[in-house]
Amino acid sequence: MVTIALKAAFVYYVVYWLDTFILSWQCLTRPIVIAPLAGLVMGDFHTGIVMGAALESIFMGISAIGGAIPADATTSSVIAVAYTILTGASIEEGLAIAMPIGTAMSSFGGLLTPLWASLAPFWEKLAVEANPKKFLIVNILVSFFTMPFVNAIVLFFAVAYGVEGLNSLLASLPVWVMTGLGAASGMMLAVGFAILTSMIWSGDVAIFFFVGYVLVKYAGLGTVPIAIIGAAIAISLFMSDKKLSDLKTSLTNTQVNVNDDEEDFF
Amino acid sequence: MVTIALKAAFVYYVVYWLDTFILSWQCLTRPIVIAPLAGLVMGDFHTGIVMGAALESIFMGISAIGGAIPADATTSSVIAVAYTILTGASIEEGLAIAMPIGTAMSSFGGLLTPLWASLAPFWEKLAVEANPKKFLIVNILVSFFTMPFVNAIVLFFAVAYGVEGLNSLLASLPVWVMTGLGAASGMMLAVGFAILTSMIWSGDVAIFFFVGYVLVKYAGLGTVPIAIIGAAIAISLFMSDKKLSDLKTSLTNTQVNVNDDEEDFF
Amino acid sequence: MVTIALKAAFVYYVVYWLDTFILSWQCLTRPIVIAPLAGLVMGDFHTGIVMGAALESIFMGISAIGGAIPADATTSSVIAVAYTILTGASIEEGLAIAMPIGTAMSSFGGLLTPLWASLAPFWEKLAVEANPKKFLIVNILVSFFTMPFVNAIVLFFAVAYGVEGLNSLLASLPVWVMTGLGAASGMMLAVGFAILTSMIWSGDVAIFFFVGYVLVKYAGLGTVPIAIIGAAIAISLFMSDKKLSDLKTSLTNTQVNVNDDEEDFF
Amino acid sequence: MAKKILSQEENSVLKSMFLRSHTVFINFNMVKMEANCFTITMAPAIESIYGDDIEEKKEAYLRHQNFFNTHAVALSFIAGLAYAMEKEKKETGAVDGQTIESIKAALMGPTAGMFDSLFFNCLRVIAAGIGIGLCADGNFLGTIIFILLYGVSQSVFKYILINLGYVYGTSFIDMVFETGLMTSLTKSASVLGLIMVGAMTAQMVNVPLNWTLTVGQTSVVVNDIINQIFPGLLGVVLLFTLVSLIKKGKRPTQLIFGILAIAILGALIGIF
Amino acid sequence: MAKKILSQEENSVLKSMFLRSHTVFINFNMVKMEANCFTITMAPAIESIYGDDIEEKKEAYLRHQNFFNTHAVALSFIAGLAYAMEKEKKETGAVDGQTIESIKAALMGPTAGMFDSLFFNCLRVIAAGIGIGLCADGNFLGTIIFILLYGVSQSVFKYILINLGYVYGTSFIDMVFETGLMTSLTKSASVLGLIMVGAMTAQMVNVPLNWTLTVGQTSVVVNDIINQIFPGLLGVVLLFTLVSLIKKGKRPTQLIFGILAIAILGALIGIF
Amino acid sequence: MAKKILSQEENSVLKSMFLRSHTVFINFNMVKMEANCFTITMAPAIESIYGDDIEEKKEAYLRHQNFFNTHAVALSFIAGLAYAMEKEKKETGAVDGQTIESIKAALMGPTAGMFDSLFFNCLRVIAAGIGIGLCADGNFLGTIIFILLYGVSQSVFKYILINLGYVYGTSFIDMVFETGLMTSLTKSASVLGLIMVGAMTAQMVNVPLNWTLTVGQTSVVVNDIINQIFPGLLGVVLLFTLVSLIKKGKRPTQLIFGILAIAILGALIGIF
Ligand SMILES: OC[C@H]1O[C@H](O)[C@@H](O)[C@@H](O)[C@@H]1O
Ligand SMILES: OC[C@H]1O[C@H](O)[C@@H](O)[C@@H](O)[C@@H]1O
Ligand SMILES: OC[C@H]1O[C@H](O)[C@@H](O)[C@@H](O)[C@@H]1O
Repeated sequence: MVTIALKAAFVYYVVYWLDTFILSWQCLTRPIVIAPLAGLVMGDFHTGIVMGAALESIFMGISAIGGAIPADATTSSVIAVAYTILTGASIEEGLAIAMPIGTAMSSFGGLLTPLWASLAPFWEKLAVEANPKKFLIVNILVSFFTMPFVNAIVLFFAVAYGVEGLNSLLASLPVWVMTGLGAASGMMLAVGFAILTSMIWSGDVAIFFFVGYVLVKYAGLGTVPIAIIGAAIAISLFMSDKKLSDLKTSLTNTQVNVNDDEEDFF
Repeated sequence: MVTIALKAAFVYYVVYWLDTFILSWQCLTRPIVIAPLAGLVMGDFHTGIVMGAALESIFMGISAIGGAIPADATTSSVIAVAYTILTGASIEEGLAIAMPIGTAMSSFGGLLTPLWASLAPFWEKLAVEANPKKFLIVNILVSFFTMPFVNAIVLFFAVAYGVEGLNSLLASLPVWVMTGLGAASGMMLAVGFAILTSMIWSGDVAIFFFVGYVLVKYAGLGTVPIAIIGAAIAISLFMSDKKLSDLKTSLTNTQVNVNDDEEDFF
Repeated sequence: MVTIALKAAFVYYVVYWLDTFILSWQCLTRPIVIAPLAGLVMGDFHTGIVMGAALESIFMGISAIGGAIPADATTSSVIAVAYTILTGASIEEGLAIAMPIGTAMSSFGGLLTPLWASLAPFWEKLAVEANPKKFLIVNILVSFFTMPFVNAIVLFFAVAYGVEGLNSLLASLPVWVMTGLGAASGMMLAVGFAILTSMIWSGDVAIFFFVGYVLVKYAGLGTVPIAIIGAAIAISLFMSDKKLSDLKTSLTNTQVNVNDDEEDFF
Repeated sequence: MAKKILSQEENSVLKSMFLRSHTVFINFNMVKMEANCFTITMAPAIESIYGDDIEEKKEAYLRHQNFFNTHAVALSFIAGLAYAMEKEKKETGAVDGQTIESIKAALMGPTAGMFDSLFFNCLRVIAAGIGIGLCADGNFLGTIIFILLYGVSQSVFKYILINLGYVYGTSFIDMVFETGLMTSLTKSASVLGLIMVGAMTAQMVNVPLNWTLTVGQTSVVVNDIINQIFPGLLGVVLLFTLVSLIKKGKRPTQLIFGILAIAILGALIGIF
Repeated sequence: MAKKILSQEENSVLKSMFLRSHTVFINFNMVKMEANCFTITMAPAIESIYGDDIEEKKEAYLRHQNFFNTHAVALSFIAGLAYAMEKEKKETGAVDGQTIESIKAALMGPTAGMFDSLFFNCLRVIAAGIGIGLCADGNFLGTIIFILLYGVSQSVFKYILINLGYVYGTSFIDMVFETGLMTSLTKSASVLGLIMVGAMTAQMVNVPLNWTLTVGQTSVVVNDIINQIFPGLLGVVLLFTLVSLIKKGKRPTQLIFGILAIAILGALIGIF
Repeated sequence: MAKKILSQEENSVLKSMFLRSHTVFINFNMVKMEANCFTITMAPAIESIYGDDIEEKKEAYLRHQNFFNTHAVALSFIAGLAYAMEKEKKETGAVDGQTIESIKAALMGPTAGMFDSLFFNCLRVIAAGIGIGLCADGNFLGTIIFILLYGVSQSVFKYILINLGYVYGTSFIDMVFETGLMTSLTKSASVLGLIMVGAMTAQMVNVPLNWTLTVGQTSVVVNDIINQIFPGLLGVVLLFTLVSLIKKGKRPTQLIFGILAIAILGALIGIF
């Protein structure tokens, strides 16, 4: 049991970590890739492949756009495969536990969100050192111990000591801690936008911040139409300035010519 | 009965009239203020206070924003208190009649709307006399005989001769008079806007009237987002003019310099 | 039977064709006009008039705005009258068949849509010849053989050989032909817009095409509010250019004056 | 835009305006709504600014007799601003009447929305909640607390905002004047004003035509047809008819009684 | 913009145009819709203006063979306006072809909406209502009244509006020309025209892809995916493909038959 | 805007950037999201451009440590563009840091929407569909095909787009510079950037106040009242509080821990 748990945690950890560096995002961590690999490592390749097909179907529709992930497809795939191989349960039984585990894992992941967020200033400091090699290396080193690491540990315990353990762990935290962490994540986004705003803000165009704002909140538009309308505004302003600068150029030239003429005249 | 009715009318009249001059709007006329006072005058302060609490709860949600008042909280509070004290009915019975009376009173108030509206030109004439003292005094004098006065009379009869009297009074008017008066109020608003429009209208920006119009009628926006979008437009136009005037200034200065140079040259 | 069918086809043909040239569109072809005329020609004026009233009521609500016609009121009116006169059926029975026939006829008309569309280049070529007399005459000649002609033939067969014939004719075409023709009509519209676009397109204002586009697709506005908003934009741009040109004029004049002064000076 | 130190006269004008600004609903009517209060509130400012210039005073009074409507507390802010603008108009000629109109028109709608929810829907409900608790036990303190929390605090905000409007307005106008862009400001203010008047017309003006045309066997709801052409078309037509009548010199009296007559006549013949 | 007194030639051109403008639906098709009628209506104007200048005439005819669609009565107004603009183009060079295009494009959509509801949905329904009442009793007068109320009155409006379009158009263009702002007008008209073409493309162009991609055990409705990227993306792509083909000199014939072929082929292989 | 022939150095920088751009999710967090990847991706460009100028390098690194979020493939395009802009900034001074910021901010939202549906919702689903079919039969080829169709092809697109962003960006900026309109470009880019930041703030920032004020017998949901005044007002207030703290020199660390503390404290006393 512990061996299988170790193997499960290991394959999860390696694949998830690799996904950050090669190919492109959310490719290796999809059930259809990781489940076969987990099966291979745990000694039942065939079960891994077949479960990979089923798990991919289950998690295909659950999209992870814009930073929010409703259920963690990767951990639950590994656990489901491990469970099936471990208990000799049928594939169907294995699949049945995938979704509840995925949801639990993803809400556990949500718990840690403020932790990673709190690293933001550290990264900024590091970046400003203007030492790109160091920045890259520290990023890689830290990436060893973030999400995949924490998840791998949880995954190990989950496989070794059962799903109940996981649930009771979450339940042992006071409710207000979880609520507070949840509230923090929506507010922390404002820090990034605030830095951005403070860089491009200027009094005479400030109102446009609110134009974008009300187009979302009152007119219910999304970013694509707003970008188009915004581009039209920006282009119009630019073109109007261009006309002004053309006029300036032409008038200045005229003046010079006037002077030239006068000089010729004398 | 008639004494109580007189007292009720009196307390209503004084408090409503005062509300126009001190503190701020719709404070003294709220049930929680007027009901205790009515109780006090009619000799049962405690009943007034307790009914004030209940009446305030009933009328709290009925808002009077934008000039339309669905039910008249003030008159019905006074009538309800008077009725309870008068008939020795239970407070519950007193409360039961409050809402129907409030609705009747407010539809009666609506009847008179065009009458007050028809005074508008009189006020304008008076204002143009540029005699502020006279304007203030006439306003105060007229305010003696408007809404609170009329309502006080109705209230007197309602308490003295019952609610049925009020209803039959309303019913005795031909329907088309009420309909016509109702129709007039929506149209009279156009007079105020027309004066406003004729003052700020000018051909080259006229289209913006319709921009505001369609943003309400077709895009379903309210005044806040429209004000923000409008401000963005106004600021952009202003800034573009500013650039033009800056250019003009800079070019004029250059010219002057050119001339200066030439003068130096000779 | 064949005589009546001929007469029906004839009256339909003449009236529909005339409608293209006199009075105004969709006047003579309305049931209330064509049904009495059909009755007259087929020998039962009264039935024609009465059925005209009923048919007009039926088809009144079916609007034909923007180029799409859900049911063909004209053909079905003629057929319904012919059927009633021919079979001695009651007026009610005659009316009963009007709507299904109208729908069939209009979907048959839809079939031919791409055919007429394919003539577009021919017309363009003809127009560019700059021979207006020829253009008019060819138009008239072709109009003899388009919609009303085809419909008259169908109408003839429908009356002569029954509605089943019409249905089976449509059914005999492979489904994909009808689907393809249907698909083509929505796409062919793009040709007209493309010509228009290529004429008024220019890089610096191109974005406004998409402004119009998103106001329809995302903000759900119709052409009226968009035209008003667009007019506001166009007027603002124009006014800003006007200010620029005024400035230019005033500056140029100043310069001339400066020179004039100088010349005076010498 | 440095904070201005107010002169004694300015202070006393503002104080008097503050007191007068309580009469928000004095002779309130559907044509001009809060115009009477606005005139009364502006009187000390107008008198102090225009002194003996009777013509300018008349114009100013007429200006502030126009349709006005917003929340009672917001009215004070706008009045403070209007004071600043009138002063600028007289002293530097930098602002004209149209700008003042436009800015007033632009501010009504949004401030109404914000202040109504802030004071009427929020502060009032809280104050009443506390008061009700006490009154239900027969304790008159509930009433007193309600008056303090709601009425008195609204008065305090009025006082703060009328000063804020004046100071902020003055410094804004100074800035514009220094850059010599007053005409541009007027035009821009007109644009914003017109947008808001258009929006308010769309929201508030209503010609409740209720006329079903029945000819033969069919009936047409005329208003539906008209609104299909352009929603609220009748209201727009009414407005511009009135505008053109005003430009032709018709007095508001005539317009109002005309409307009243038409409305009642219309109701009599059954089209309203 | 003073009212112009029309010369005899102008009057006779307008009269001829009025008569011709009745052919709204002559050889109507989905590509150009009412273009043939517009060409026919413009012919007297073009002949009168350009006389023997065959090149300019060709251009003008081509211009008025473009896609056109609005209500029959509104068409007359726009034709009157186009006459005024063509005249200005020839006589003063103040207007160019693109401006004429843009203004036509800008006016189609809104006039269609307004006139459709005014005439087709309102006047027609009223006229039919009256007519039906009489016809139901077997009285042919119902038909005649319908023709008078609906058909004849539309004709009358066409007559009035074609003149209005011409007179109003001329003075507007004169004004612009005097101030030497023609390029600006062209650009502004293009902006409005493009907005309207964009809007009409969004409303009318439709690529009815009906293709479900089934691979393995999943199936994807391709059109849904595409519309998620940008609603109506295929229509936009089609439009700009056509625009670039036109710029490369492809003739409309080729485009139309290309589309027809693709549509039928697509239907055959099951993607439409 | 002619196509530029890239120098060898440019090519090698772009190649290195391409490889680094795969780390989209490295140390991803809710404050800066993909900023670390963006910094890592920009490093070769920054090093190549600014060489020994340590101050400018610091600024550049800080600039590309800002909040960033879009789809993995779109990130490459924006990085290519940012490379072009940084180069222009150094070589000609034509672009400044604020312009770069604004353009990045303006591009995030729309590219996220488009690329998410293109790659994540479309290509991925198709690739998975094919893979599932094979895997269901126990065939590992399904997995390999999925990786090729989805992962590898995304990489290929990243490669193409990073180059496209660089080439297109350079020539655009050259054009602007020649006409001497850089300030105008900056201002226009700021306008677009601010609109997008406003839009994204509206969509994403959320202060989940969950506070019901119960006084006496009534209870008020505070957040409802606040949103009535201006929807999402608390988020806007939070944002501008942060902006002013940043302008006062507060470090992001402090802001983040401050928010964390307030959130947990708030949850403890029950207002979240
Ligand atoms: O929406 C843009 C982007 O947001 C986050 O970064 C993630 O959810 C990505 O998957 C997504 O592409
Ligand atoms: O909505 C603004 C304003 O409108 C009217 O004047 C009244 O209903 C006020 O109570 C309200 O504050
Ligand atoms: O909508 C404008 C116009 O479109 C098409 O040309 C036809 O349906 C007409 O009946 C209609 O008036």
